[in-house]
Amino acid sequence: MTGLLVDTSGRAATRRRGSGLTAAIRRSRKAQVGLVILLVFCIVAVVPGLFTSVRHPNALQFTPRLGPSGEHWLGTTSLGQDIWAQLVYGTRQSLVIAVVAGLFATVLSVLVGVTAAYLGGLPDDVLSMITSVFLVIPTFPLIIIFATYAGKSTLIVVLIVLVVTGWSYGANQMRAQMLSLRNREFLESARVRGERRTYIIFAEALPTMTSLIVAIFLGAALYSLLTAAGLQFIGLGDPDSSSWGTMLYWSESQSALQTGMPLWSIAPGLCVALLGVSFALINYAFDEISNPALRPVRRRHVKRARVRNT
Amino acid sequence: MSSEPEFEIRDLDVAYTASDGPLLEVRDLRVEYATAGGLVRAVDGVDMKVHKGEFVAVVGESGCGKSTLLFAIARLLSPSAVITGGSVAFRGQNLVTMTDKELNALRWRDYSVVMQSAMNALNPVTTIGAQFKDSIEAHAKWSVAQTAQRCVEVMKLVGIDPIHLNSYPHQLSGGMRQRAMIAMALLFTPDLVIMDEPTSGLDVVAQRLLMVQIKELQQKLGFAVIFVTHDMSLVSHFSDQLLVMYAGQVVEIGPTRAVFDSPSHPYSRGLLDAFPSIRGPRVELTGIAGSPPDLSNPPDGCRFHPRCAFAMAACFTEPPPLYRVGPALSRCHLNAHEPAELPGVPREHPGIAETMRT
Amino acid sequence: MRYVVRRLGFFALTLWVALTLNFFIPRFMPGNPLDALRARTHDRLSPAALEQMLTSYGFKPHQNIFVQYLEYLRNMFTGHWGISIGATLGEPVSTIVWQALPWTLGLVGVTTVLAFLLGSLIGVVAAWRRGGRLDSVLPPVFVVTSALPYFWVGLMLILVFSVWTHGWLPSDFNYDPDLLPEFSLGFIENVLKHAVLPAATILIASIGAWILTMRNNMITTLAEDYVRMGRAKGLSNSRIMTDYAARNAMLPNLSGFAMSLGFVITGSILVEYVFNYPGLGYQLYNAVQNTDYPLMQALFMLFTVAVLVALLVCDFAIAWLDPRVRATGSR
Amino acid sequence: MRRTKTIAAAVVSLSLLAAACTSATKKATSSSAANNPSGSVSTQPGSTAKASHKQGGTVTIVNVQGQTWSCQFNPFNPAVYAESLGFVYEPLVFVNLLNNAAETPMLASSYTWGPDKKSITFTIRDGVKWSDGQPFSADDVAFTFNLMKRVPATDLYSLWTGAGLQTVTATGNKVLLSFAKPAQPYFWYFADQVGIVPQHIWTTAAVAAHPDTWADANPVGTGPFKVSPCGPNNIQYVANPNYWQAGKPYIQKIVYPGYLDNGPGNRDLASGKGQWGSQFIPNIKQFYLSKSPDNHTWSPPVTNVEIFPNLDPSHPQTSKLAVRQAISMAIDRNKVSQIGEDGQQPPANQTGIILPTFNMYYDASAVAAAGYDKPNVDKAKSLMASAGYSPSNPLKLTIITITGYTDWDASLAVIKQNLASIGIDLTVQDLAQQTFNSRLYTGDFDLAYYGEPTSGPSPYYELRQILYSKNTAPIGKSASTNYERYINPAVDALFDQYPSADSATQVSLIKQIGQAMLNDVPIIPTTESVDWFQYNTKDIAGWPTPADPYAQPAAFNFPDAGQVLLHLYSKSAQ
Repeated sequence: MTGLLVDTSGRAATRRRGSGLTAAIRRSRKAQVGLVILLVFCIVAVVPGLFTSVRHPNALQFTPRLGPSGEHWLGTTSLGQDIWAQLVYGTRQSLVIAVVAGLFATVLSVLVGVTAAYLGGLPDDVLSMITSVFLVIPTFPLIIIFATYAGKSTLIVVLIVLVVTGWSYGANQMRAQMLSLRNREFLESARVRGERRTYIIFAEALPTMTSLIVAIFLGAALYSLLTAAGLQFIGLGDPDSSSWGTMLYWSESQSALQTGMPLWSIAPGLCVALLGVSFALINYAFDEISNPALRPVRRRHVKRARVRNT
Repeated sequence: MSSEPEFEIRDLDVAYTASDGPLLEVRDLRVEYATAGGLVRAVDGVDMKVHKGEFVAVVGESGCGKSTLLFAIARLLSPSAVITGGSVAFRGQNLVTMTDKELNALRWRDYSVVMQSAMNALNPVTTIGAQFKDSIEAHAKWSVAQTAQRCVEVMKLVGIDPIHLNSYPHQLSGGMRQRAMIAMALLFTPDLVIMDEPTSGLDVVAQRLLMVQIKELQQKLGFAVIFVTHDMSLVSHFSDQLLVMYAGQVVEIGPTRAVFDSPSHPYSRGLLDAFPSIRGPRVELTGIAGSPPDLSNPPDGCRFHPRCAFAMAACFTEPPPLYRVGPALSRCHLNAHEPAELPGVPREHPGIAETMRT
Repeated sequence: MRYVVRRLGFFALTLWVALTLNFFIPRFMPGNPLDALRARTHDRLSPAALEQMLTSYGFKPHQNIFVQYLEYLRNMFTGHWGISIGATLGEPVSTIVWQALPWTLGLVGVTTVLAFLLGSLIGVVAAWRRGGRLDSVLPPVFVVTSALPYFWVGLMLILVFSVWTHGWLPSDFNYDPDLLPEFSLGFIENVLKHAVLPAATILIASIGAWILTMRNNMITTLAEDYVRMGRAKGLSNSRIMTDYAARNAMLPNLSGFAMSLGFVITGSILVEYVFNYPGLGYQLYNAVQNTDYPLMQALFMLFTVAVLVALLVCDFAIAWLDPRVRATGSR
Repeated sequence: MRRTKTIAAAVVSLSLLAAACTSATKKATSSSAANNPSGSVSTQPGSTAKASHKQGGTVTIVNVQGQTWSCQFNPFNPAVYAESLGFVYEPLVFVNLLNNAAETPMLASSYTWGPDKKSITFTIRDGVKWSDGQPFSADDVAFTFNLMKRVPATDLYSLWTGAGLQTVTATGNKVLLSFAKPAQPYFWYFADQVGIVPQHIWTTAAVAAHPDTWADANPVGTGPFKVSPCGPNNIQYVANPNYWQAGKPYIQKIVYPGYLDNGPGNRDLASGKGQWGSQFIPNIKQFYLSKSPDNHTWSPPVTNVEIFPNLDPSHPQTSKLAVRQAISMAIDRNKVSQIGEDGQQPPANQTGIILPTFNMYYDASAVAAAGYDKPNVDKAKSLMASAGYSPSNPLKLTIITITGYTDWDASLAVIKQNLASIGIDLTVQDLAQQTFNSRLYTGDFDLAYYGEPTSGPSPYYELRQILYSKNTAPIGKSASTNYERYINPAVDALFDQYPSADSATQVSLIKQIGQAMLNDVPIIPTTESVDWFQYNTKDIAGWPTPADPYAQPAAFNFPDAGQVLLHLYSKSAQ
């Protein structure tokens, strides 16, 4: 889940409002590609019915082990389910997990990070200590243990696990960022103006960190997506649910790869990857936005030799 | 002056080459940035001369292209900026057409650079001494002893305890860092030291002290200085020539005193008004409303006319040339009575300009 | 000094939190080793006998949990990790650990560090050749790879290099089961062959992030005045790239590396799982599935310690590279 | 039984499960201890192996462990005894479940029941040596049984506590076991399941201190093979030169890799790298059989997989007979078998009698009369209606099962559909093994899907576990095996008569119990779990087949594996 690593070196430097972002997105091809992918998945998640005639993707209603055909674009599983349909219906849960878990994790990161940095002193020590502890404890073993014993891993359990284990990275960044902003003149002036702390934090400081917060969200979403898929893949999800991870779990347990049904595990994995990529692309674009130095440079071929010294 | 034999030899040959013509001659220099918004011409046909031992000040608001000009001259532009025309003749050799290899032969030995805010200009993870040493090693094969000795010398020169050679940048005060930078720039006592607002970030008193010191060193070692600042008052007592830049162009150039006493360009006047007294608190440019134009599409006619109190019809359409005003040159229609003839400086180089864009 | 104390305190705290969580979570969740064993023996063996057996193996459910906890903490540190009471009933935990450790270190450890160093190097070069061919191709590619799920990359590699090519490369185990461990060329070759796919998986899935972050740090650093100063001083490119740019750009990457180790372990567990690679990750997974408290505890502690040690190494590296840290101890 | 790697334990349980079934059906007609006081038996051990063969050859066993080998062989350690019993340690008598109870005398050349089957005397075989050369004697046998008394942890079948074993004494070459009550049902436990260990080793200080936890890394037994060497990835057995059956084993070497997952194991089977398979292969036709004409499979059924309805009054719906009957009638067991179990596990029947294995106990007419011979949706609907439910007003039920038992998940998907049609809205709840167990044991469920694993020489063993009221417990308490909480004195009585009854009576008793299953529907069998077995005949011959089922075929059956190994021989070596 190192996809989480987002570069923030440039972010500290920029003070940018949300509006600037949209403008910048329009300029970044990466961001556009990412957004398009994301959009497509969102549509599929909202109205899966549009993309397949199958209504009960998990029902065993077809001949098992059919190859791809006009009937079943990706063939059927060894249990007689339409793989394409499962893929379509699986989108929703995977997306929800990523977004919701990502969202909550981000909120937590922002709260902890900003508070720590802004209050400073003991609260800061305590909070950042907690943060780093959560950061370095190898979470996945914990997740396995937790998810295993939490009995049936409902969506909720998975979400909780993801949020609890996913917030620390962002909190760390928020704190660092906030610290760097703390003594910026515009905050100073706000302080001089005698604004309330909360006002300063939310009205003055946070907006300047939009790009970082977005990045943290994308990072957390990516982490949630991948981790959830991993959990479901090793059977700690709910085998009845329709999600890509669950599909992977079934295909693996039915040895799809070995029994000549590779599509069964290629397709859902590919979707996870695509969604992940869309997050990563958007995130990367944000790096470029908040840190202009990163933008691709159009090399201009100037033949120095032709500049004659007349 | 150093007791090193090398220096005497070098100084001789410098004296020799310098005897014919200026030390540095910039001709119609053009620099463009490739930005998302398109091409920005940050330096647009600048001409200037620097003679041996001369102190030339370049002033202007931030964003008027003076730093770019500086880096263009020193060939230190960042990738997105490109020299699209003109020449920079240093002791007769055109720096613009030089390869990095050829440049590295001149750099630091013959001309060095002092940047603003030494905190950023010094490598934070190595000691001052180390940074001195690598500059020496890059250009000379000295024994360890010689190297060490030279480092100590220059530190003494700028009045810092050589002990600080072992210090890291973050361990020095702002003033000391700037001095250290200058010390580093003098390692080879070059003919030309290019200074980009070296005093910025220091309080007014420290600024004065540093200026005085620079001036002393210059007189003592005889190197020429190009000194960029946005604070006109700072250089008034130190520079021989004053070059006022606006929107990537030279708007006024002439002997410092002359320009100060009777600034012939409204912009120069504005700059002067901006600094009523040297010790007084820095205030916004009361003299001139508004801010420099967006260089991606500069105004037609005189680039200053949108902010100019004296703008007249011609200013809106007719880009003014440089007019001679007494000892100075001014790019303003107000001075239209006598056109300038700065010998050997063509107004335009369409031919070159063409080739630049291919 | 204060810095060192803080760090040590932090390490101690982290370890304690980890160990505590690891002790209580399983115990406050349903199920216990006896039930697990009963299920595994499908109730045909007398529960009494089985409980007896677990007890002889050191399972004391009736003891006060707090006493158990203290004992557990002591045992963790004194290395008395007890005996497996899971699927490997009766096998000393230390044996299992020592059998698995080298494989995990050799595969996950080496590959992770390799990925980091290689990635950073590529990142440096890409940034240095800004706008060059390398730099225009790399970022998009690695944005993609950095978003791939480890286990899926593994599956795909298996599909391509093992299934479709009829076992061209082995897709599981650390070496062929019918071989006996020995210091022979054949054996080592076999081990390497088995490591290719899992290693490739970790490399592919993790290197992208390092390349990107390093490239970005590097680019930001290249815009710094001191790099321009290096050029002004007429230093050689290699000198500027290493001493001026890379060395500074490396710092944030190092801390990033330290921060992300937890995630790296996550990936590696899945990789061991996918490739049935009998390392710590695989063992931990089984331990959890079999309510094997002793094994679970030892392994989890090891993982935490591993991360902390790595963190410590990164700290040292950073302190070594960055005088500001050495001085103030805070970055 | 788990098809996925996801729980190693499940694989172990797989072996234990089948191990539980390695015992013979005694037919009244066969020469059985029951009506033949002077014990059985064909004097030629391994009776079915007619010709003798030259020695040589290697067999590779593919039987997923999900764990690396711990290289312990303590026959009392349930995690490892499947690798030592039959290979290294041998029982007194081998009883064959699959071949009309043929008994093969092993370490006991014969036995005699005492009056009321309250005691039994084994005559110990002469000329048997331990693999370390020491002579084997009746004392070793007595020692082994008395060890179980001294160290309760080793009394895995609670012979001393449950079966009422009171004394075990050796005199000369005879060993006498005396019990407090008729012990015939326990015969296969103490004669077939217990491996005899060498006194001279198990009395050494180190071992005597903790015989239950002793690793026994280099087991010394009387069996046909010795361990040499064992590593985490592989156990290698070599023929025991001192083996008491002259000229045997024919196979000289066994390679037993510790497969962590079905995938690689199945691949090795398909490629012929492994010849003896004992695990599920999905899509076996395409994946295994089609790969070579030498690949064969034969997986005989052994026990039931069933739905446990909670009969406790606290669960009004499932304790309602009509509902249970409706469920049993609605389920299309063939489809469950086909889709859920890939057709590799046959459908079960409501009597809970495993077919064809226990054919003689099965009363087809009774089943037909009760209307359970085929799915009957209409009848089921009317039953549901009588209970007040209909597809429009469905009964909501939740069934718990174990995460990762993907075949069960699939089976339940079918059952869910079946039940939907009669107005039961079934929710499948996958639980982690641990959670599932505790909820099953304590009766915290409406319906539970589970494979009751324990079998025995007759349906008596499995049915008794499920139905005998002494095996249950109040809700909240842990029930040993009667999870559905079935309490029926009449049925208890039938079970109580069984031990002392003669074979004919035993058959009728079982039939009556089967009838009770039809009447009360205490549990709802769906499929019959089998003994996974695939074998490759390219070089190795002598495999058990439907025609010659001389032992249970899967490698995880002990001591049957030993029997198979005594029959196998290498064609190339001949």
